[in-house]
Amino acid sequence: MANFILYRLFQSAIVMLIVALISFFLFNFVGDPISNMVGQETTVKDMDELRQRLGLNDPVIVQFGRFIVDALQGDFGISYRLQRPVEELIAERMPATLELVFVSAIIAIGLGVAGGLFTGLKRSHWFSKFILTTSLVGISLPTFIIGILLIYIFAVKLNWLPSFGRGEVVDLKGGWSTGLLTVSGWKAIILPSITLALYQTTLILRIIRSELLEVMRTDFIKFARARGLKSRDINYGHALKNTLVPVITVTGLQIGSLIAFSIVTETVFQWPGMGALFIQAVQFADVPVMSAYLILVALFFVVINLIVDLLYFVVDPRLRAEIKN
Amino acid sequence: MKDVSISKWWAGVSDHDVTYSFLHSPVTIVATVATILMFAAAFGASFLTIYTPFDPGSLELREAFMPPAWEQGGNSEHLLGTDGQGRDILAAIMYGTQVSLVVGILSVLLSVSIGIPLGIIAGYYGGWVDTAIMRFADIQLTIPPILIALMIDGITRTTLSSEVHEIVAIPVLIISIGVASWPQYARITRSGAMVERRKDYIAAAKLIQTPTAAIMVRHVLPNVIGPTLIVATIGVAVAIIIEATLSFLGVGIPSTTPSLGTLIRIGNSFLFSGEWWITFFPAFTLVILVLSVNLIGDWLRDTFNPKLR
Amino acid sequence: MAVIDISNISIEFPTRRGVLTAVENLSLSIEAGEILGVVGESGAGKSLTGNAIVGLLEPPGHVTAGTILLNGRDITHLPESEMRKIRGAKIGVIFQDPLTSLDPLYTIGRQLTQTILTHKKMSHAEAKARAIELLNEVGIPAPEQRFDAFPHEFSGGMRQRVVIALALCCDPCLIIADEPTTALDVSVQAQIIDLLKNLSREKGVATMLVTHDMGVIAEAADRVAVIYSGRLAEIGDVRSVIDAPKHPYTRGLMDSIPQIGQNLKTLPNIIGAMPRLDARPEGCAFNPRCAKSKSICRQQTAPLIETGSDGQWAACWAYEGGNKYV
Amino acid sequence: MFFKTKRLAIAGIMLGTAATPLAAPVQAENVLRYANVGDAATLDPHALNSLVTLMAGIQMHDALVMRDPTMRKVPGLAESWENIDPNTWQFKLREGVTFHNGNPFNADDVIFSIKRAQADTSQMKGYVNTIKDVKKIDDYTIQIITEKPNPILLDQLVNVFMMDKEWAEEHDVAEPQNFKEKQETYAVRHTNGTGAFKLESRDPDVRTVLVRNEDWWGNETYKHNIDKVVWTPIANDSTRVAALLSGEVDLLTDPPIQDLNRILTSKGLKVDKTAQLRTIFYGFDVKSDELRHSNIKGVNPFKDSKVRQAFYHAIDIEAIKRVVMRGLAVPAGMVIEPPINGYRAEWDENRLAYDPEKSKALLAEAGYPDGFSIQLDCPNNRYQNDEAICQATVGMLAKIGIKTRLNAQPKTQHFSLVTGKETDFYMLGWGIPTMDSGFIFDYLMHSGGSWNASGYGSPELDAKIEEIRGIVDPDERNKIIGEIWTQVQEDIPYLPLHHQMISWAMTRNLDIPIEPNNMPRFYWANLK
Repeated sequence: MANFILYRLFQSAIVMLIVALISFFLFNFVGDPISNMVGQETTVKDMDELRQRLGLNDPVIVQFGRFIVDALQGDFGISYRLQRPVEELIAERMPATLELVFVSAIIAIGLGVAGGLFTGLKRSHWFSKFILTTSLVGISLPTFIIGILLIYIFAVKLNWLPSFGRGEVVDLKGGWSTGLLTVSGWKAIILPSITLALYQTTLILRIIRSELLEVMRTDFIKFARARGLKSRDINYGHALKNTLVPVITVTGLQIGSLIAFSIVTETVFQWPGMGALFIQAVQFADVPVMSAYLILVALFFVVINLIVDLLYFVVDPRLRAEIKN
Repeated sequence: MKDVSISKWWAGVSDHDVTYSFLHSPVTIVATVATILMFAAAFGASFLTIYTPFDPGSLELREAFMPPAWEQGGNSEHLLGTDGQGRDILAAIMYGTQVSLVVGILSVLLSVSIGIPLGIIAGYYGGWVDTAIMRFADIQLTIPPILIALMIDGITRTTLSSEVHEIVAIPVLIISIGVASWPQYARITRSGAMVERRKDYIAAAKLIQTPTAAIMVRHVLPNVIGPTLIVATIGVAVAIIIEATLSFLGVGIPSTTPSLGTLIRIGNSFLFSGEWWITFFPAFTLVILVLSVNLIGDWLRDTFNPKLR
Repeated sequence: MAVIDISNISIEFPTRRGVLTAVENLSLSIEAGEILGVVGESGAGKSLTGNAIVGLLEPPGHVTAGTILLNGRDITHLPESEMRKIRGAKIGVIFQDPLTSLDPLYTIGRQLTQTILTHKKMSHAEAKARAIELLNEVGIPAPEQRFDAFPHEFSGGMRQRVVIALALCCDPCLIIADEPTTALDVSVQAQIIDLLKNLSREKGVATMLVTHDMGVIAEAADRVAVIYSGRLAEIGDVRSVIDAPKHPYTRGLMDSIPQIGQNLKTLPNIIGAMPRLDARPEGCAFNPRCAKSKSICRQQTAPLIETGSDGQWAACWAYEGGNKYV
Repeated sequence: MFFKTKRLAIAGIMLGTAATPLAAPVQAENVLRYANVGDAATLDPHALNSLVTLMAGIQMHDALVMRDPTMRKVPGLAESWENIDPNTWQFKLREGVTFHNGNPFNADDVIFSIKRAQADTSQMKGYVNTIKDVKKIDDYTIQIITEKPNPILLDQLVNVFMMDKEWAEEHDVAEPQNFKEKQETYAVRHTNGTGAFKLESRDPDVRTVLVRNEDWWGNETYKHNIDKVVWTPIANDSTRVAALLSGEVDLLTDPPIQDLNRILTSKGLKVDKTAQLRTIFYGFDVKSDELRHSNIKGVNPFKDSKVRQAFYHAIDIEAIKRVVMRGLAVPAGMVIEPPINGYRAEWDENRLAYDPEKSKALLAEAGYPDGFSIQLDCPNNRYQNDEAICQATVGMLAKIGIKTRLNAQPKTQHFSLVTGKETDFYMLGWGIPTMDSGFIFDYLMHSGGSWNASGYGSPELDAKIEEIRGIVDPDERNKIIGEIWTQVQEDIPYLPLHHQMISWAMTRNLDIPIEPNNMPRFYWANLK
């Protein structure tokens, strides 16, 4: 077990290293960092000095090493656009994104699992067919259209919910600001989180349904029925549990995607998170922010994948056995 | 549909069953008809409409903001109205759909042409080749395509001048989306190739010293291409959505050759001002297009390979 | 009274090309302590019959005619909630592949106790004791230790023993064993057959042994029913049927009598193959392959006709003069 | 749909860990919720000369001289002033004023602030570059000595905000932030002015909260009832309008003009309009020998005034006004507005007529009967519908055979093209904070003007422009100004489009005077 975790950690470290390398090249070779840093009056001599001082004349491997050390200490340089340390910018916006993703993930998993179970277990119920058709429409609606639609209906027409922003936020200790402690914060998160969750909900719903249909065809479910087990035990004990491994994989990936898709949602809802920061960075070619965001998102993915791996363990005894050997 | 029918694998499936299943799925029929119509309208745009919405010289600013023909102030010359530059919305949608389809299809073709060879190689050889390819695919698969596409676009935007960027924007977008989505095709192909590898006819082919490449192309490929193409159908829908999203975010297709996503972004600023048609019709077209392709993909999957997801 | 008494059941599958009759007018019964072998080619309808008894026909298949009596009680069209209580309790089922019959995510102990507790009112500790006793009974060594093991930790034969234990756990009066040995090694097959035989004898359980392996039948069954294309072709005492098959199809089967372990996928001594359900010929389903086919064979289905005094019956016009089963 | 603006104290609606989670409403507060398209890039009052930065600055800082809602100059931190001699101005400072941190305001702070605005890193140098020295007479009297007589010194001082010397030294911000070199200083996110509002919290691009300064000296003069201002930049047009329509903000100073009708027809909302001191125009590069982006090589067609006239005749300004600007613009024939000294209606109201045929004829005469290709550089987030105007222009030019590639980009990139003088044909808007033509001459007509990307100018013209800087006599000055304009109107280095109109959309219970600088001052506002 410990070996397995170590192995996985090692693998994750390699992934992070690769991402860091990409990010490093992005940072250092896409656009000249010096000309991005200095004004137009700077002389060639000054620029060379600066180059020397920043160590840009060192061998690439040395520079990369320095980049890694800086990154490990959370130092990603200064944003070209906002003239502030990137890590500060990201730290300020991370809570907003993570809270949005958290609420969306709960919605997506909750609705996805419930819908998937219903449609998987009651295949021919009219409501299942309704859910499936709706979910296909859900997949076909781009996130931004859903967002615009929701704003139009619930903010403008009905005036029930705010159309933008996070509402009132409360600063907690440790630099975390939360919108989940105020009424207006909760109101503000409803539309964006639904928008963000919809696509993932349909994906989770469909994967659970198709896994469930597959499991329901297996011999051990037939055998369980032949043993006269209660359908509740069969459905939720045996069938659902056996769908979990693929479902956990997909759900893990989807939660990761939520972070990436929050770029769109944050743009539509003016949600002050990392995604909005990133899209502005792309538009303004703000390379330090882009490379830091890339590393951060990769880190999230790696962590989620590690959690997924550990969950496999909890769920599937065969894996536990495999690793033991 | 059509590309699928080319493959040998199609022949293995009872024609009778497929036709039957198709004819008894009204939704699929409607979706197919809608898709064909949209394809025809998109690629026949230059024959079907007199307007050339993206030739600035042909625009009449004085005809801007005309509502659809059936609304008060509408004009039958502009069936779906005009936008803020006097562009005919219907014509803009036709040309925009063309861009969306081209980007969607070409990027999927690119993904497929990266994914299938790598998948076959991984599945056929196994061992460390397999591990290397699939580990890489796994890593890339964890990062959503939209993020990869955004990154690639961001880099090209930084390195290229705006003039050059405008020219290469569409190819860059196709490459971004294409490169971002190959792993799923590699995965499917690989599992197929692994199954084929163990079959007797492959052993026979090896015995008579058929070159490996020939075995892969002549024997393995035809057997794995079917499922891949089904997934590719849905892939087209996904690619169209990614393109639209990027364009909506303002980092995709430039407004000189707008796609549906660009049209929606442009129209979005008129959402509250009463000129709903500028954003509604492109959005509606996009949704119908994606929905139709998805429905066809779903049907193909259910009919030919119920186990695929 | 027979434990299970099936008379004249038909099982139909409505499809878009019309209704397929998968099993037609089939009757058989099994006494306590008796093993009835049910033999036939793949798709003949033998497994369907077993499924029909426990009410596990896959929709849209359903029983359209006839009755199934379990200890005299009509269970043909019991509602699912009633049927569920019979399954596992009164009727135990064993499937072909022990590798896939067990839920891989639960310990075998958990699966056993779950089944026991579903049907019997007892404490968890009692259920565990019962489960260990069962494991012992089916010949699992060191059952206390193995109780907490997962299915993947057992070999195929051991897993089939666990499956049998699961089928037995509520003292059923009928066991339906659907190809219980097909997926196992030859040496293990014999052990499992012995186990089934002993259980049937000692506990007086009626056993329906579905297989396409004549060797297994010869080894284990008391009586044998031969099914061809959804219809009963011949039924009788195992020795009589093997030694003196009456139906031309059975005869063909016996001529190509296989060794233990050889499957009846094809019958080299009979030309052609079993017809598809939707292309079943008029009259006797076997007539196109039958060397002695007469004109009546091509027009009318033969009823079961008694061919001897020892309860051997065959559905063949060749015995037209004998007692007909109604 | 419209609520009375909620002015519950935030603490009241917080579900915090406090013992009374949903406490009874605390004393009602007047919160003005303001949204605009983009945030101030810095809060350092001397680091950047841009509208939004000035707007942010003016809420928290005072200048010696200020303006009232009618744009008259009124006393600010200076109670009175007099011109002792042509080069010397004496200011009597207001006594008893304190900075937000409690430090007293006095002559040292004034001297410090003006020197700070003159520092190398300051971008407000243009307002103080004629000042040679600032002398302290006593704690509340100073003298400003200029190099030459400066007729517009007071207008310039309006934009120079007073900072606290002690505070600046304490936080190591005695020099302005070097904006170009992306320096990060304490003053970028913190302020300590004497102004009407104190900075409560600042989250760049997200939210800035200002609270009423109860000790402000101007609370008597400007009776406003705003306790708190919550300023949220919302970049997306639709979202910004949606926020106003749904009652989440009270004031937009840059509503998308296509949405004004919809706002007007919404219950509880109103739109105030006024002419803005900003004119939109196109600039031609008339200096380079070859255009950067054109199929014509070896010669610059824009050097030929016939080509410039041809472009002028090709613009259907009425269509742009009606369709793109929804009527909210005044077509212009001059690049300055009526209140500016030097303006003449007969020029402004007599644009070259829309006449594409004449354009073609002129192009043919100039030797381009088949037209040529160019690039139009255009901002896409600076002026009202800037990109749409440029797009419309592309179409109009196409009709006379000019193939135009539109290069629309965010203002940051666009302005660096203009100030870098790397553009052939570009859109620019200009406003004049000093209300005098001299300002625009210095920047746009002088051959060395820092924003003169057209390269327009001649030694004679430069001499005249330099001359008026030192002339105090109005008649003599205006005569030369007239001469300069006559020349400019004839040469057409800039193709005037229109004077922008300002419209502010707000809730009906907000009362705030709209002013032509497009700079809301929240201490003029009242919420009912």
